Amino acid sequence: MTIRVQQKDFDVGAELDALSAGNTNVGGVTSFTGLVRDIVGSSQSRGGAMTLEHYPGMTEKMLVEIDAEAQSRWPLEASLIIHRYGRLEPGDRIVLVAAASAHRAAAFEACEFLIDWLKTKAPFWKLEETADGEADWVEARDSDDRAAQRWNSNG
Amino acid sequence: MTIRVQQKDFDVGAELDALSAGNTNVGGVTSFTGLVRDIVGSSQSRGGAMTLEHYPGMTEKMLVEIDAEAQSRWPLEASLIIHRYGRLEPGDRIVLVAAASAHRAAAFEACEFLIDWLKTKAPFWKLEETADGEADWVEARDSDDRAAQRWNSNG
Amino acid sequence: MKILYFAWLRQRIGVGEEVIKAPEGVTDVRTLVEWLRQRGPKYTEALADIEAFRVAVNQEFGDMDTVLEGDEEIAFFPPMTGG
Amino acid sequence: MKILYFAWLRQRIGVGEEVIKAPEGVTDVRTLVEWLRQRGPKYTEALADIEAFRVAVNQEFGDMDTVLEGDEEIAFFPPMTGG
Repeated sequence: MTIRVQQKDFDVGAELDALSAGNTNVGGVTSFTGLVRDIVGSSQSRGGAMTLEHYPGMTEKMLVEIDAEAQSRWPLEASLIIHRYGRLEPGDRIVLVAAASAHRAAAFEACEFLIDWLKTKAPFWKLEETADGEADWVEARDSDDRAAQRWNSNG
Repeated sequence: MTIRVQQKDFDVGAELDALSAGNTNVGGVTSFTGLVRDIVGSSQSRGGAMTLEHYPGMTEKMLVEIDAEAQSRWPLEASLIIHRYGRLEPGDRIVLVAAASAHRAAAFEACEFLIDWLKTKAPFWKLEETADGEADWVEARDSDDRAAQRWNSNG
Repeated sequence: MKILYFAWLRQRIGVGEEVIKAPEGVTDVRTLVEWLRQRGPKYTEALADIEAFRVAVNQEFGDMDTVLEGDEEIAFFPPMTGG
Repeated sequence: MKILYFAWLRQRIGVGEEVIKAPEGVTDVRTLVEWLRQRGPKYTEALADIEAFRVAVNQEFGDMDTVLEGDEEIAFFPPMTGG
């Protein structure tokens, strides 16, 4: 497993390559990359950037716990969570989660589990810059809670 | 959408970057990379390589149809299917499918749909080299049929 | 009529592609398969079990009842194992 | 006892971190919150609705009933919005 919380960007291709490097038990790697959206020209446009704040120490601890839970639920050969913090522009990468397994069903399920749990359990908060020069804290979404809970119990 | 059937390897990072380049409607990109497995030292070890044969013309046509079906089922900003043919060694990439959407649920579902349908509908066949110097055609798996059929109808 | 064979069907029949002129009685995939089987033991063996192979007509999946006009591209192959 | 505030709780209270010595009556998160609210209008406002924030004790999620000994690191923050 690889867990990283960092300000700088990451190289998706290199990170995914590293998951299966030298391990020919890996039959499939599923990844999810989260990006900063900006619906330009629509009523939802916020014109811009956001700043991601987190709780250093607890963040890493929770990510390790989430990863360990995934490892216990699926037969994974490797897993990866990288999450950025600080100010990010539209189109910037925020997060990368990935799971490598012998078979694809495990890789898909574990990858989706990682991002679903991360969304509701890792202490990150988004402050979005609005068109009028203000900034709003993004509100948590019920849909994210439901997505996390469908992985049952402990959820 | 991008559909490619090729002998040469591909650059996962560059391909995934291209899916969201210049499109800040994309909130998430889900990808699946399939690799040649070789369970070295186990009873399942085949010692090696495989050769992927396909039906030029029909392959591209089926991949376009599978991609169009995904586009009709989910609100995708972009999608990608790259499949290699020819001789591949353990650890080599075989296939990359990816889906980009505003929201992650659509990206995950569409990505899994692409690989599930590709497995049972795109005319590729694997010839595996065995330890004794022979070669066996890989048999289709019921689990792949079930995975494809769970996307219902047309399946 | 162009006929293609892939994977083990190609290997058993010994040819990947052939152009044939089928007799008048060949009006659908079923009668084509029956006619092909009579062309020799390799064909008989490769096409013995209709559950073991798939057919495509003009690059679309077909079945034993797919009607043939005579100028199609017809392909026989095992269940797919890509991905 | 070290107390951390994140996101809008930090902004409303005006401080991200403070070390306090809570009085004897503070034995769990609930009594800590009640005591903090009495420290001024910013605290009262930020901590008014216990449904609006989450709490972690020594970097593990807790709730209003989590027992406190006095030497913990306690963090208050809104529901998470990472990923």
